[in-house]
Amino acid sequence: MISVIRRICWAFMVISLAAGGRPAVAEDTIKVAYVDPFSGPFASGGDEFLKVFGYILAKVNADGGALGKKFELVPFDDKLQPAEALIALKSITDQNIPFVMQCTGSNVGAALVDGVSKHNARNPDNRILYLNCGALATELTNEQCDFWQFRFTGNVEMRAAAGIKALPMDVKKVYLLNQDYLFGQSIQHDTRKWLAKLRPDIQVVGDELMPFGKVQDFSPYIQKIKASSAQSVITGNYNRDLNLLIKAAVDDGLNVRFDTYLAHLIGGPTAIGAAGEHRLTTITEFDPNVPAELHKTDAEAFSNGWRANHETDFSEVPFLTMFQMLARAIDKAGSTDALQVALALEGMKATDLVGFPVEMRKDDHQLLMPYYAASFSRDVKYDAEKTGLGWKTDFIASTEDLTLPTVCKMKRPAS
Amino acid sequence: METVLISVLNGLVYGMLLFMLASGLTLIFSMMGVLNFAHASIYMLGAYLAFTASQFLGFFPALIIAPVVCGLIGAAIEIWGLRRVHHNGHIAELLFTFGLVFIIQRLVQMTWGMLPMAYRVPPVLDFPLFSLYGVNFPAYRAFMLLVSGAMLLGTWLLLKKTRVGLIIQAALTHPNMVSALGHNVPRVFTIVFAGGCLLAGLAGVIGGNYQTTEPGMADSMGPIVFVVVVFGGLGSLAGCVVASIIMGMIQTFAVVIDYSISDILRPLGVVFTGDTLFTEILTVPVARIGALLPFVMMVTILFFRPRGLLGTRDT
Amino acid sequence: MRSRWWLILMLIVVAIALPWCFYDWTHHRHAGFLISMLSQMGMMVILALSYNMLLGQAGLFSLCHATFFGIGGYATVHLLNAAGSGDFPLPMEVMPLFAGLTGLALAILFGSMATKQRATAFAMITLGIGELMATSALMFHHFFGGEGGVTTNRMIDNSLFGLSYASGLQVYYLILVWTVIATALMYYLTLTPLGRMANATRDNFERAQFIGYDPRMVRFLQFALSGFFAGIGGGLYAITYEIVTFDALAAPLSANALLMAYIGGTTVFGGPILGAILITLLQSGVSLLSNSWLVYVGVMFIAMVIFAPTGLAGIIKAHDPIRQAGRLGSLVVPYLRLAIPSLSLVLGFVGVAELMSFLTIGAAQGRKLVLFGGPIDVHATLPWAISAGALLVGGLWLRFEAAGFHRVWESLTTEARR
Amino acid sequence: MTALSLRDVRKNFGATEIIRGVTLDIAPGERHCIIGPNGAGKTTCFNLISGRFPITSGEILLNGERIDTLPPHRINRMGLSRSFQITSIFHRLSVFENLRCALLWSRGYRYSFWSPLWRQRALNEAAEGLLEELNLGTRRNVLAGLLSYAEQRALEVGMTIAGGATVVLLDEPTAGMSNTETDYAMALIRRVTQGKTLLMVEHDMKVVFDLADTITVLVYGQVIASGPPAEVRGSRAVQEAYLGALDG
Repeated sequence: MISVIRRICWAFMVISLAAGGRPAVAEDTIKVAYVDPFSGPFASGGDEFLKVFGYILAKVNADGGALGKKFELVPFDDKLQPAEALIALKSITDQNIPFVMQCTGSNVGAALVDGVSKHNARNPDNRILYLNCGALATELTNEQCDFWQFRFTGNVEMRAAAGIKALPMDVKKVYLLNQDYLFGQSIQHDTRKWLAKLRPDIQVVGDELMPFGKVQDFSPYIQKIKASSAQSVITGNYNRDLNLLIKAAVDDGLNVRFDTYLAHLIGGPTAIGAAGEHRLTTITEFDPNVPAELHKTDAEAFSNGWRANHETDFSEVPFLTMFQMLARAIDKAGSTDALQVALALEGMKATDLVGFPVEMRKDDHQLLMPYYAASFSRDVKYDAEKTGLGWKTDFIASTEDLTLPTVCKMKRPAS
Repeated sequence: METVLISVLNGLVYGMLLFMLASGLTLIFSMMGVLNFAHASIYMLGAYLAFTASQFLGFFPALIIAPVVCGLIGAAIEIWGLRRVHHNGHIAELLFTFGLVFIIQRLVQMTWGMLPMAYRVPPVLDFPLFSLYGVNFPAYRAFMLLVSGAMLLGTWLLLKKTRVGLIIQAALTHPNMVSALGHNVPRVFTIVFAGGCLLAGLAGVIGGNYQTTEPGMADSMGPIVFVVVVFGGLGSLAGCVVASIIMGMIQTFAVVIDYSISDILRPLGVVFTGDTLFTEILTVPVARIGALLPFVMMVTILFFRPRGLLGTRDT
Repeated sequence: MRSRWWLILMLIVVAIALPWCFYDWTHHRHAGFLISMLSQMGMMVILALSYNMLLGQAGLFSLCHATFFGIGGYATVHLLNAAGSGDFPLPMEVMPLFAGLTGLALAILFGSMATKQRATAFAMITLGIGELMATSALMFHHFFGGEGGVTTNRMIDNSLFGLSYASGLQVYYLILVWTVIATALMYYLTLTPLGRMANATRDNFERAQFIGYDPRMVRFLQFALSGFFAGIGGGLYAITYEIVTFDALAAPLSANALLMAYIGGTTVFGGPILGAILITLLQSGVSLLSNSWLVYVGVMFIAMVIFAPTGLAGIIKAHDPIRQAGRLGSLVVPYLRLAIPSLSLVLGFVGVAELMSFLTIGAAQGRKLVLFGGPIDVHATLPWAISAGALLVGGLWLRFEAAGFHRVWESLTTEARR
Repeated sequence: MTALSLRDVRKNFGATEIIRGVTLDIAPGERHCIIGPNGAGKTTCFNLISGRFPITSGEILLNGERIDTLPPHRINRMGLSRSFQITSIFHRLSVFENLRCALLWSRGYRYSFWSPLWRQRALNEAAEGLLEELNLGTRRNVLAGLLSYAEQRALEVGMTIAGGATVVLLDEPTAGMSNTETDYAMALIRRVTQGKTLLMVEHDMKVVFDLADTITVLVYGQVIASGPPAEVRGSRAVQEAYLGALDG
């Protein structure tokens, strides 16, 4: 009887070890787990970022990595499902990987913040840090903030503030259109808040939520925007929901500005194409034209290194800043213990690729960083995704502009 | 006033796009009883094939090639796959199409990559045909109406007026008798399935550049197509047309209606306060739930009339 | 009959002992991944069995089964928060029961609408219900928490046995207990008048009418009870992950329930248990190994649907007459002869699929294909030749062996029937 | 008071009239046979009586109560049960299960999902008794779908009378049977419908005249003759309907 159970155990052992993805005997590296969707309809998110991280790690490791060791990425597929991400988290902590990184989906982000803090509270000897590089919901570093989460991307409120600051003075009527889920609703809320604070002269003539990913034909929305005689549409839509909106606007001959937050996301320029000229703006963390306009030769070289063999553009400067700051924190802490690295990381000041000062604020673990408001136009040095049009920087919201108050009351671990 | 007229026109265009997709499924679903979940995937294939073909040969040759290729793919699926599964029952057929969805999606991701394709409306059709009260009506939408109208007429003529059509109609309800009369019913099934996929491919060619061509487009069109087919009624082409146009109109006009149930009740002195789930449901404007209305309508009609609007036999 | 009780007992013992087999002696802790996978299996067993109460027992093809699973989860999250803040003290062990009651309530509401019809009309109504619930869960914040979902903390230190439920192991054993209870209850249901009449209405609802039963009432009660058990599964989901988002009641989970029940085998009560274990392994285990796991899942369904429509349990059950005739031994050699070509077929297919996926997508991701030990150069012709060869040879050889196996099988079954 | 009576019952599908005003009265305990050429509307009559189809006009009374608006399961509970022309049984349940299901409602189990069937001794014994009576004891655990044609017909008759119905409708119980099987089936029917009202549709004239107390002849949806066998055998109208007009 025992032999039967023994054999079954061996079978499970093989599966769970293999499930770990990497044989345990790999050379001595600092492993960073990367949880994102790699299969199913949302696979394009994880797939694209994996290439970007490959390129970034090549530079960071070339600059000496941390503690003399190289960084190694261990991908886990969460299929954009919170439950799958938490199962992957268990596999990560089993292999004693000290860092977990996630860049797509606020629903998965919220699950990981909660999962990591509970895991650390219950397993003080095997703690892990959550590096949030893409879940943008403002709550994650406010009401739901946590000591073990470091967010290396601007939250929705920072982007809204940057967007409103970049609005030209002649815009007096705006129409808000967002997706009907957490991200879209927080953009709606923060955009109104900062419009009232910075631009009381602007009148919000329309405020609309549309079902996420379900609208096939946007012409009805275009009619409403036309009827409201708005000059600009402010929207947090991305991918399909943005491309169809702009296509419908062009088809119906509606010339109005589209001030968006995520039009620069991978695939956006290709899908919108010439339709976006003179009417589309976005809030991006970086763009190949930025170093060219600011004459930063090394940043331009780094960005061109990417463009040489990809049709997409490099715009993930915060990812590079994240690894650079992480490496410095590990060196300062002298180990990869989550608590030591966290203490070293919070409050750290650094300069990003372009040379602007950035800071990992101590009281909410939110990276304070600059944002660029850019418009889609022809007279740029580098076009986006070979569409002939690129992002021309109109306004730079500096780190000081975007240092916004936070309501985070973080529970700090005792030991 | 003008917004109503334009909305009607847009509703019609969107409705006819839904019809193009649903007509193929009506044939397959009612004829072979196959709940073909892979129908939207064939629609995606049609869009991708049209994109590739139009790069080398231009849009109009692609308009012919892509649907034909989809039809051949459909025939292959039926002969090597569905035919062997037919005797295991409808659920087995449905699971077969489930498996297909996963495979087609991965194949598309492998061959064309993950990013949206730059499949655009051909320049020759990319101009405003006319403008009504300052709102342009693009020529491409008129072209869509033309193609879907031709498709409706063609399918109707094929079914009602030709010999093959009569055999298909007969085999719809009495396959055994039709085979007793010497017709090769399995081949009829293949023709019908291939025809359904051809229609889906054609809808893909037209819909692909009207919307965006990306790996996720199959999932977004999947459920709404079933609603149209079932709401219109099984086995009835007329029902399918009427249902598509109704759904198109609903989606278009729901967005215009901005008030919610509580706004309607307010004049009657009923005001909702408090922060509960029910107040949230009652205060949600119709515009936000526009995409849900088709499902609400499907559930209600099936509850009272399982045959659907103009269905010929019980589902 | 006796052998069946032994099998069940052995299964429970294995389920209890399994976490300890993988105890990580160096770090003195359990393999977290294995425990969460086993917990997921427990929940999926309850979901699949409760789904089979509809599909297998009553012939009802539902497309919204995840709705009751999800609502059970949401109810439990809110109950845990209430219990945590003290204004509704409820011991942890009882939570799944309340989740079940919530599932029951919603199943009564939707059941009264859906079970008025049968067959395809019923399926389409449930498709509509499923889409409505999933989208409203995304939209309405109050109960569903929108896209971020609702989080909670299971350590409410209110337990009948003084457990803190901090460690995953305690949660796993809670799930195991509830899975055994739910499975036993569902099995018991099949031996009650309602259970028998559900089978009767599945086979022939008109004859059921002429022995005094209203088929609609039978369908409705069976639908409501299956909602109760799905709710229990949802409660366990909330306790395990401490967060419930709209994904817990969306269409992919309903599709999962269907696949687990069908692959496992709907004609045998225990079939869905097998299906749940296999699919969870595939989803949580294999998906970490390869990005094209969805292709393997898709191909497996197509193979099962064509060659084994009765599912895994159906195949096992087909062996009963031979086992009773004591001739099972003579099947071992034919199975071995089948195993080799099918193994080569599977490995060949995996090789081709991985090579193709790395040639097109993987290469761009800068990841190397690690297969059977060593890294493989995707552009070299050798790996392609080996994989394609294994696929072709395996396929032809299997076809040849299958014919031989079929002959042996026929002779054995006819002999057993005499 | 009649066990079952039809008063001017009419039924048309769309424009075509199938049943053109049938009036029939069946006394309690009477063995009544309906005969008539194919397409005369015999099975449609059965479907109307048993509530499978709604009637267009007229009345149907069971023990004096109107049943023409009730669904089949309510009619069955009032004591009327029927068999089908095409055998209608639960093919994926065992023979024993089929019979036990037929007994459930009359034994008051209704929709209970708590009472364990294996412990209901009285119910199981009743089912075993029925098995013996139908002489299907040897086929107890065989799936009903795997029985021979005659065995399936016998099982269906057993299920029809299992619920203790006072009025039993049998739709061509001996159709497609050999002589020996027919004799055996008729003996079974005679035995199990002792003291019950029997309404039967049958083509085999030997069976009809051997069993029936009264015979009704239905042609094109109308009753052309009804009475004891001898009277009906001699009636010219019946001969004309069956053999066609003899003399021009």
